[in-house]
Amino acid sequence: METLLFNLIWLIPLLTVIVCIPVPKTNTKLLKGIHTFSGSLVLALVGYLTYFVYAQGSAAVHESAAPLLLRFFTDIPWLQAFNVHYIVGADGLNMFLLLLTAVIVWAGILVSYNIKGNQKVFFALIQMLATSVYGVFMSMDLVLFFVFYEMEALCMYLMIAGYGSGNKDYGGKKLTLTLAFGSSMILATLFGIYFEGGVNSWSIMELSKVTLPMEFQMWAFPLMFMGFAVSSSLFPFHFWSPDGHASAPTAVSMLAAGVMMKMGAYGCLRVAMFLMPEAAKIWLPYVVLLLIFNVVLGPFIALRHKDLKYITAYSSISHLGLIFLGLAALTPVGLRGASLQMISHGFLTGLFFATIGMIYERTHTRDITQMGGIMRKIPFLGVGFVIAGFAGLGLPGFSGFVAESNIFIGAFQQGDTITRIVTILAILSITTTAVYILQTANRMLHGNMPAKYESLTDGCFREKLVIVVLVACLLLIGVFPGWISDLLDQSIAPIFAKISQAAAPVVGG
Amino acid sequence: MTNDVSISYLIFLMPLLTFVVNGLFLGKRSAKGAATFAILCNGVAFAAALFLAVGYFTSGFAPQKAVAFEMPFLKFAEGFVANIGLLVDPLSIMMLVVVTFIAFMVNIYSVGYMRGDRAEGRFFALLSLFSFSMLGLVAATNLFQMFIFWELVGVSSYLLIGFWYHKPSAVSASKQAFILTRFADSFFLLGIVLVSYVAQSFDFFNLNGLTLGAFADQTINLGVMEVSKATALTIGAVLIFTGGWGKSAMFPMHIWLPNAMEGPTPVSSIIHSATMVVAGVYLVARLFPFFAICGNTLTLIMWVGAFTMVFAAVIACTQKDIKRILAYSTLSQLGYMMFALGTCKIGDAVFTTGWTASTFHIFTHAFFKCSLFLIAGSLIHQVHTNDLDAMGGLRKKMPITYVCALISVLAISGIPPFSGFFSKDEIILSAFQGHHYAVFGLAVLTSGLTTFYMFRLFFLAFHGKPRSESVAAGHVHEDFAMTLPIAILAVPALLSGLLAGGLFEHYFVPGKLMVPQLLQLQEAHWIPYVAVGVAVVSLLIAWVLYASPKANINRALDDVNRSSIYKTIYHKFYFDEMYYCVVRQFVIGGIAKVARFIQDYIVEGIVAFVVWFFHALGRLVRTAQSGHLTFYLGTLIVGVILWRFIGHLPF
Amino acid sequence: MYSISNQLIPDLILLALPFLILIVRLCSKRTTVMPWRIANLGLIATFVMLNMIPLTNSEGAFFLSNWRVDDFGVLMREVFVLSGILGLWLAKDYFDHGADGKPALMHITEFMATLIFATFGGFIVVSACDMLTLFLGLEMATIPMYALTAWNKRDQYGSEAATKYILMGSVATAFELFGFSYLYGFAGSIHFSQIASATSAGTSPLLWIALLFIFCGIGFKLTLFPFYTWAPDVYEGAPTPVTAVLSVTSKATAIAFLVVLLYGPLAPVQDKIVPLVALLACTTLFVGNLGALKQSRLRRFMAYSSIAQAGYIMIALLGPGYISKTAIVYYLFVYTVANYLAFFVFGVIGHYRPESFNSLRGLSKQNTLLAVALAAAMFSLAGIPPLAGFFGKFHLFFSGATAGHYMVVAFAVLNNVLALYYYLQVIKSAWADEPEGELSPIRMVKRQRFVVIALLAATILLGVLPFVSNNVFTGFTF
Amino acid sequence: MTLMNCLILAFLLFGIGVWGLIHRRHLVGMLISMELMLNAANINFIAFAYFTPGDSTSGSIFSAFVIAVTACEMAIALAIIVSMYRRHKSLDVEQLRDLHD
Repeated sequence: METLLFNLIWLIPLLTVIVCIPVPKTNTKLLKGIHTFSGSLVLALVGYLTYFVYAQGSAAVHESAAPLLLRFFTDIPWLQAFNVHYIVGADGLNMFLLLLTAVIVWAGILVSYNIKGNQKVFFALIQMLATSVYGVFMSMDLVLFFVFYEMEALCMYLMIAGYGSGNKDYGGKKLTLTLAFGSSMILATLFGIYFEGGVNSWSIMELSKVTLPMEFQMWAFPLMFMGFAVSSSLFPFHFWSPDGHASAPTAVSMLAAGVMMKMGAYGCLRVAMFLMPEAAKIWLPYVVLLLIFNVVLGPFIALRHKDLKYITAYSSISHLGLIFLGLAALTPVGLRGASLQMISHGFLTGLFFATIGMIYERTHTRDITQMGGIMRKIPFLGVGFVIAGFAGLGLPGFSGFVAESNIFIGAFQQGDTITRIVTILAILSITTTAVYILQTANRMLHGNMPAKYESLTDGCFREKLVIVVLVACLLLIGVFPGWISDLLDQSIAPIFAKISQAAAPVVGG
Repeated sequence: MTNDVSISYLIFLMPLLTFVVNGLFLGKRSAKGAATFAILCNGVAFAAALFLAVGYFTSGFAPQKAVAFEMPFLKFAEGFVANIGLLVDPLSIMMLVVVTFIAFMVNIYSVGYMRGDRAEGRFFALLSLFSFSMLGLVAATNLFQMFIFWELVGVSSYLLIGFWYHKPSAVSASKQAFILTRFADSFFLLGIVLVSYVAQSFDFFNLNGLTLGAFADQTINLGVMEVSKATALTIGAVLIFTGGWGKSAMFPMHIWLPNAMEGPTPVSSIIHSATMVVAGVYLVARLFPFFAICGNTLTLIMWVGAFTMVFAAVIACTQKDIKRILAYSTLSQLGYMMFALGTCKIGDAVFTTGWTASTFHIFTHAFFKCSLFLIAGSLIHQVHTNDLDAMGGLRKKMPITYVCALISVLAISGIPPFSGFFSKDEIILSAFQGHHYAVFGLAVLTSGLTTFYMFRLFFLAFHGKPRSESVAAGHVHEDFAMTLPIAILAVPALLSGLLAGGLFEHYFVPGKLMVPQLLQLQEAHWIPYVAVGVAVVSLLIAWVLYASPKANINRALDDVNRSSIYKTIYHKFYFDEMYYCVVRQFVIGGIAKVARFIQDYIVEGIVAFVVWFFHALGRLVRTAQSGHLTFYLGTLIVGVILWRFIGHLPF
Repeated sequence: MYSISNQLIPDLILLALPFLILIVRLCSKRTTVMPWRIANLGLIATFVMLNMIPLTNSEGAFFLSNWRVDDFGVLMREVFVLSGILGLWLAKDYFDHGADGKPALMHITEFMATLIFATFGGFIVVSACDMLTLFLGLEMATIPMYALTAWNKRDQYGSEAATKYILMGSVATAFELFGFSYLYGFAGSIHFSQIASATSAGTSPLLWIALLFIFCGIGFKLTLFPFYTWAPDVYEGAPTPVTAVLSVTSKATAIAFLVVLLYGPLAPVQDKIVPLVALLACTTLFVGNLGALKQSRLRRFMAYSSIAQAGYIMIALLGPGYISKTAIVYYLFVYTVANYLAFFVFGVIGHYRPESFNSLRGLSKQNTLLAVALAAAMFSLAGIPPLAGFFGKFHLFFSGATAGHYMVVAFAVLNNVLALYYYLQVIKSAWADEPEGELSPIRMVKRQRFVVIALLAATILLGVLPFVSNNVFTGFTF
Repeated sequence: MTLMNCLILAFLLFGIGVWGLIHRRHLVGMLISMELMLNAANINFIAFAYFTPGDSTSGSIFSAFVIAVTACEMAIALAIIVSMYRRHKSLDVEQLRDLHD
């Protein structure tokens, strides 16, 4: 029963699109109703399944999915010409990422009520994007995974090009093409994994049981890791994200930064590091070197920007850098921190972009120097933004702190010199994060208010609901991290086991 | 612990409840309801804390340490867990009582002070958030919990300093306070990570029970160098102290505290004088045995404290803003507490006089400094300015306030039998016993300076003729809600030293020390006389300059026709400007600019180049497509020849 | 087998069809309607009959020893017929009214007959068992195309394009024939089976020279680098439906020609040809992608796009026969669908405006269906999942990677980014750009709407529905 | 007369055809050059059929077919060229430059 429901997660959005086809595009009320209902339905579904995973514990684990501890395991042959199967399942990590996605999609639908243009197509595209992200976090077959992974490029460009603002074609193209560049690197290595693995299967579980040849790993791992890292905006492939976010409509920014960017990091962990642990041990210290830009310089760049979305984009870049720091630590605590950061940053950046979108709808500018003192007029949205800011700078009580402390402690356990230095720098750069976040909040919300904003109105119920739910998620993880980290530990254990069993690598293989 | 700990939950829950209820529901609807609810809850919390304290000290269990309750927050490995709990020992109990009491008083006071403010409900909510965070901090059983609440007090401080967010000065002050303490906290966090990595524990019990010997032969890679784990612990200790350095606003990270006076006065009184800023001192006191084993960390702490003490006192002598004077005085007193902890080490041995003295001073200082701030708030509320220029002659208008102010001023000056005398005397004694004669001298000197600037403030505010029209016109009166807590606070300001001294001498010891303890200490019965003598002389000088019939008030308040030294001091040694310069030029104009340059020109440049490159190739292809049929036919021939030679066909 | 098996029925229908419609044209009074209906009926009947032939997974059935009907042949026939039907439907509008600023086409019956002849040329190629049949098939497929290109006699671009096409095409034929003659000299026979035994017995420079010339000749038809130069000009100059047919049927014929040769008589030396194939594939797709980067006219753009697609198809030839053939057939289906979808959208637009990028502006606001269809077609051509194009490319790359050519596959995959760039340019025009001034209205007739929706559905579903690919390809091992 | 002589002849013929194709600017001239190339192939076929043992008839048949197909091709080519001449009033290939990038 639960397995069936689980498979519905990605089907419901698609069905929604089909249901909406006969609805005339002028009847926006009905369209919004259907999509909101569908979003809420999936949210409820994922919420229930997450509870199910939590409540059932390891009882629900499907044995044939070993070594991963998957629930709701489904395996149906799909494209038999190349042994592609429809394999889905979820362990704790997947489940939380799905929950994150469900929340962000739901919020994304709610914040897009006033989008200009053809709403029918826009909501359909959101649902398709949702399908793609759900699919990525569910699928355990590499081809299925890739299909869902690459699907997002299509929806993303159409939404940015059709509904964005500013230099939307440039931003959209930059985003789509850079992501496509990343996924082509992945696709190129996927074939290699299949044929070098020699088990005639694309299943992650099956492939993880073999050790891929070292010569192959040595070139395939960096290619694949960087391919995934592109969508998580690891330096030097981060350049798409500021321009992309800036020109995207609110919901797309939320989905892009909130969930899509996690797909890359998730892929790095689940595919690249899990299947090629030997090469991971050799290459990851060099990846850490790249993080100096993400984690240390990223906040400084945010400091020099005046556009809210640019600031948030660079903030995302630095936060995602921390995910990679956690991954590169190759310790259980670090991996857990990275997973936590994926989830936490999803909610936090969703909140960020949601409030920015709402504020932009009112002020029609994202330039913080043009604003000031609007906290007085829009206290609810302002508080939402400030909370997002605090969560972003790692304030205890919010999820960001839990994740960051895990990452720092985990990364410090890695004795490698480069990792140590970068960890120390990363810890020290929490100050810079505070600087730009406070500067932004102060410029925008505090101080003197220009007269033109006298008529601003605070958020309506729909907007307040979005903010409240996102804040609640941030708080829930931040205050009670115990239960979520237990589930994550359980999910990470097989991955870490594979990594720690990897033979001591010999450079040059 | 025989005491029933269930009541101790109340101490934390009450402020949290206030925050949630006021922040979400009550605050916007009814300011009065919010205030009443806040006072009620804080009163309950205080009662619970008092109950806990009485139970603890009468149970015969004191001064042992115990963990009242503890729950796991995050598990990092087996036995390496970050807990949230309540540590019970004399120090934390004392802090709990002080914090809840001051919070209770300040909440009452705020009813008067914030009356009519647009966002009264929000104020009470945030105030309770602060109380909650501060209580969590002092109750911490481990470094991780301490850091959590350390950050939370930081953010509540930020929110309260910037409470009037439409005032640009308040906004920038709040930002400065947060960022500067955050800067220090980043080192604190690094220290926690480093120390917990080496010691595999966050717990205060474990950290305080460490000995360096066990770590001497292992090494750890710190990136730039390979050091032994023992050295790493020392580095970690200094890093952890850096957190306290910033939070307690020690030189040179002191500038945020005077600027933080932009916030509402009740906030200054609870956060920036009585409780939060002593968190740094509390941290060092809490980890004293750990600091004691870590090389010369304590000496560093002593010098940082001593310098701040003198430095702030000197500046305080010239200021005209009463809240700033009190802020510098707070800095100076924090310096006392800090250096007292640092004096406790002679060679490799330690003694505990300074530790007791320091915690004692936290206790007494909380009352009289809080009282002084509340009084200052009262004055500001009546006179509508912080400036001494517009005060004077308030003695007659505000008699109760005047008396309470006198008590507090005498207390801070260290005149017996007021509370400050006892604790300060001990601190000076500790410096003497630790053979730190230079610091001892500075401490005595500063004691004189303290008396001088406090009485300068006192005389200029209350004595003489009214210098503003509103005072002269008699619009000034005492508000009951504001005067009540002042009056209540005057009692412990007067008596706490006398009454609690025994308690401190009996129970307050830093716990089990892992270094040899010095028990034979030289006695110096003459020290109180010297200190009091210096204080009295300073008092007289202040009287002559500011209150005697011959005093030239205009000259005293003149800050223009002054020597350059006076001006330098008056402008706080230009530290604000230096900070501004560093941040503007170096951070924003330097590093950030370079980072943005890398992004905008190098990264984007490469991207643009790649795009240009492919477009150029595309242009090449399109140029070949010229429309010449002859050329097209030529490509057939070229193709044959081309693939003949590079087609890898085997002939 | 000297009996006419029922597998020949589709071939016979198609062969008879052009003659039939021409006769009807001469006899019937309703000079255009009847032939049109008969042609449609005939093509659909052929398609249905083809679908009824069971895939046997064997050598195939022989007729008179040099007419072979095997699985690959059947499926390729389906591609040809599909392309023919769609081409006819697309062309119909161009006979009803002028488009793209050109006058309307005339003589639809002859047009249809010519088109069906070209389609039959494809049939011959996939049925060939000797070089002569192969050659005749290729010529049969090409010569009608020359005529079709010049169909619009009143358009000077058309005649220029046709001149270029026929001159270069004939030269290519000469190259190819020259190669055939050497191959004949090498093997001493024109029969594939005997050539195969000759190549497996040993090689000589004669064989390689023959191969070089054959590859150059067919490289022209398949628009491989550097023989592609005619394509942009001809595609642009030809009437739009002819461009569509050119980019599908003629390309499919050429690739079928290569498949028949490479996995038939030349199979023993395939591993020695692989480097050349890889080079041809990589250079072609790269150059095609580069050329398409900045275009403003849609047909020229589609020309470069189809050049690049040819390069991608070549990747499949690196792999072993059964995977390669599957991949090529499947990709051609997918490519046909997506390509025609794009051309149908252009056709609708071209009725009222010039066929250029600028005419697409504001399409997403004006007609959602067309905008979505265009986006789907472009993304499918670019190979973005879940559209069919991705699965097609996946087949191709899988075939290449089976033989271990990871680097070639990686190069092709990375080139997808370039491809995506220019396909996005089209989508950008339709979705992001604001129209200049008043938009002329867009109207679709019922047929166009039906075709667009059907092709759109096919583009989306062809890849993901497992029964499509599984039914077609289960046990399709040749 | 040996096989080699025939092959060299055919190759030369082919070369001349190519040279003519590149060199001539007149369309009819180019068609004639092309015809030379096709006939070079024919010579090859005939020569191989004559000199090599085995299937000697198929070469001859092939060349017969080639001649027939070429005739068709030429017919269409000439038709197209005529049609083009009506539009352009010229048979100079240099004039054929309306279609280009």
